[in-house]
Amino acid sequence: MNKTVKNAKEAIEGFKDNMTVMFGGFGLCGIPENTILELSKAKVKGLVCISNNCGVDDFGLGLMLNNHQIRKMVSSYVGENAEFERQMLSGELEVELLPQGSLAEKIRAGGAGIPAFYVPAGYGTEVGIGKESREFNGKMHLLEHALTADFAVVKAWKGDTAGNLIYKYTANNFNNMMAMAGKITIAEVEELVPVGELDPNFIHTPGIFVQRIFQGENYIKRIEQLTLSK
Amino acid sequence: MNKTVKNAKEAIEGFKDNMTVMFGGFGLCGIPENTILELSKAKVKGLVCISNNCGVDDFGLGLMLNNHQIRKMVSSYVGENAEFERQMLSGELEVELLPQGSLAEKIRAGGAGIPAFYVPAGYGTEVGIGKESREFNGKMHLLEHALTADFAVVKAWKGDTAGNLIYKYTANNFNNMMAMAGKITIAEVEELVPVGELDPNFIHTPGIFVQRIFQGENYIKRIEQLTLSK
Amino acid sequence: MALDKNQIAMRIAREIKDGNYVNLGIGIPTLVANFIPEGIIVTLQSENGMLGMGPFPTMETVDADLINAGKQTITYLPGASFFDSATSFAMIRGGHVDVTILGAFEVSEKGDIASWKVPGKLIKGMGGAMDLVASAKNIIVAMQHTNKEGQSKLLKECTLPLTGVGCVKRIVSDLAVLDVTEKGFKLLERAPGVTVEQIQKATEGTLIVEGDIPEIQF
Amino acid sequence: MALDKNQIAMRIAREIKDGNYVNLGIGIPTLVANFIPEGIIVTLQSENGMLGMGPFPTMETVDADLINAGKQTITYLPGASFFDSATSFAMIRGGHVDVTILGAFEVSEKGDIASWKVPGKLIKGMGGAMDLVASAKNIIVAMQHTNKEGQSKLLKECTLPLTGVGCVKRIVSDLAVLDVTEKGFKLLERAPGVTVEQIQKATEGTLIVEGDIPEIQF
Repeated sequence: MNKTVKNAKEAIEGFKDNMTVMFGGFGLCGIPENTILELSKAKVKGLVCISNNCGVDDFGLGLMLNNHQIRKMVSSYVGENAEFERQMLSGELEVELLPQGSLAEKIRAGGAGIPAFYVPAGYGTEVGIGKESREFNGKMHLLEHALTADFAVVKAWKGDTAGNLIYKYTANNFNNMMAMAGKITIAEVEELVPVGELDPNFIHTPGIFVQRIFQGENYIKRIEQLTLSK
Repeated sequence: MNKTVKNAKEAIEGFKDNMTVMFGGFGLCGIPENTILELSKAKVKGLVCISNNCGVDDFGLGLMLNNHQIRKMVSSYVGENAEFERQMLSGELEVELLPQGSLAEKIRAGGAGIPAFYVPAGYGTEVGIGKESREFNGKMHLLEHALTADFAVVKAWKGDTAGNLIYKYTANNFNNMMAMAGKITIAEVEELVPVGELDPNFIHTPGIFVQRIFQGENYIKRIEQLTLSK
Repeated sequence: MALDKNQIAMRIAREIKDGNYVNLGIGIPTLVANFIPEGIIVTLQSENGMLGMGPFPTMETVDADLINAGKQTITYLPGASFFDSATSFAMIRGGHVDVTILGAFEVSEKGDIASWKVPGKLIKGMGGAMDLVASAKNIIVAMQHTNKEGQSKLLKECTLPLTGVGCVKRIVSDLAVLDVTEKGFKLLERAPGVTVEQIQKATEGTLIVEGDIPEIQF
Repeated sequence: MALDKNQIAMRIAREIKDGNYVNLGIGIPTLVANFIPEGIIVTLQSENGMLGMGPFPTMETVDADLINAGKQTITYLPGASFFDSATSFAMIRGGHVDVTILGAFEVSEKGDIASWKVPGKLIKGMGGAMDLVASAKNIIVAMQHTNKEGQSKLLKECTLPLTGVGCVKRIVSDLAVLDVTEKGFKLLERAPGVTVEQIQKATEGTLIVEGDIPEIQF
């Protein structure tokens, strides 16, 4: 079955105001550049975005932030951009911070049909406020609920027309779980190949999780912290 | 760091009576043949075995069953062997049956530090007796607890001396999660290679989960249901 | 004339839509793969860890590391993928598998299903059946309408231990196609030559018959 | 003489054993990698999804798809592996990472740690710190003993929002090496030339001093 769409414009068909959307990536590594750029040009607004980070001022989700398209961010680490700080302090932007591992597991749970699970992270901290807690094996845990989204937008290294995806190095990060958790999952890839070209033993994201796929273009892959050996 | 042991005999050092042990494999596909054979010759007994199935009369876990080394089986599907039936009916062997997906997830949870989680499988059936239930999204779920083991024994296609593993086709099955859930995980592989030979993008089980690894020998890979096209 | 196994499978095959991901149970459900209409692309999931299951192998291509959930040797098709059991059931539990087709000993008019255990007989286990029925979006049961003694297997209440509650959506039996509705079994189609009265007689649970009931066309 | 950052890192490096899997936080902890003794093989985990982190790349080998949790470009060593964030935190939460080394604003004598949020200052988030401190078997904190105003950061109770409760096992500060015990901070070693009295004065929480306290040897 062929899930190919022509480009980011075709991929984002059906995005509506106030939807919940997941975006893969860690910092600027492995973010779906093409789809974010296209969404930043679209009229859609009031989005609840689930993403580990929120880009920088002029790249990644920072672009959608600048256009006031994001109503709420669900993340583990934010604020690498001045506009984010301004919108948060002015109350324009709602922010929900979650421990990174709990965030990752909540997304996996959403994709895996597990409505809730217990983790120790955050117990006894602000993160635990309003959450159920319970002792297991002599240690306190919090009940965390699954996260799903109307759309999940992920970026892979290679993909095939059936939606199978593989990631390069640390550009996997949140992409694999988010692909599982979207009602509609859009995958943009650097290289789109026909089915049969990817080794079935080494698929990171099986095609069943992906509804739309396209080959992106002009990847910038901006580096946040270029650090070199002396 | 080199985790290589010489053979199955060295790998099973530390096995004690009444331990809980996980064995990878689905039917006879992807079972750790060498380690099972070695354990069947060892004196260890009273084991609680967590494995999706329990081998056949003269192969796989059936060998340990014949030697009365297994006190309890935790599985989703059993009874492909006459001796299993006999021991179960005579009360020599305790059997706990779990839905296959819940079994898989309980093992992953054990490896991932998640003490408990909710699933819909088994609600309203015998499996739900004595388990907590709770409604999420209008649907009833059961609380399932994590499983861990003193030893996990898994079988992979290739592995390196740091314990990184890759599996072939459907021989992955329970092996990947069980590797995560053993206090000590023994991996036997068809081909053991030096570190650096496996592509780091395509490791199924990262070495952190494996404590001992060796190259197995004389793999029989018995087929339970040879079914051919006409 | 009651349908034979192949005809049941043939009728079920029509329920599958282009692009569906489908899990086929052991027995009649496995036969469904042989009757997928031309032009319809279906991806078969096997819960032991694969998507894109192909036909049985030849003696030359058989591989002990490549089996289905019934432990039969099989092959894979282009676009296939392999994964561990946790990921496989994440697909099932997460609602990513569109259609699950399985057999049953009994189905109740509320959609309960009993398919894994007969008290007094050897218990083998539920395998993945409880996970499948608890989560699949569309569950179709392939079954005989009555047992060998002629007693109905479509009941008000199941008598055998349950596999899942309120989950069956549609039944294709040797006598009829029925939907499980809030009011009971709604008769949709009759096997060729089988009368509504015969179906009524073979159905212990509430049978809803509205208007003309067409024959299944082959 | 109080230890400088490199000396703190050097002292912490001795806590790492051959074969350990280690997660290093941002700041001083990152420096620990430079002081792993010869003959000790350590595998560095980065919570954004890798095991086997190597040194920073050269301009020729830099790859935007290969970064650490501090978003710095890095390299990988033979035997490395890459995986998604859920698997990465499965390693951390499941207790597979042997040692976690991180910085802190404050630590209490009960082992509580505050390291992510200062009210009134911009909140960036906890990243993976809460997961790490809630689960690692051995948590070592690298920190300054006092703040710029000379006030103790080793307290009876943390004043800042917590990252985790009762989790810190050992502290290496610029002044001392201390264990968190049931009775309070147990002084193990002094920075060269720093007296027990100076450490006592810089420690608001309960300080346990038993017998002679040796100087850290470099």
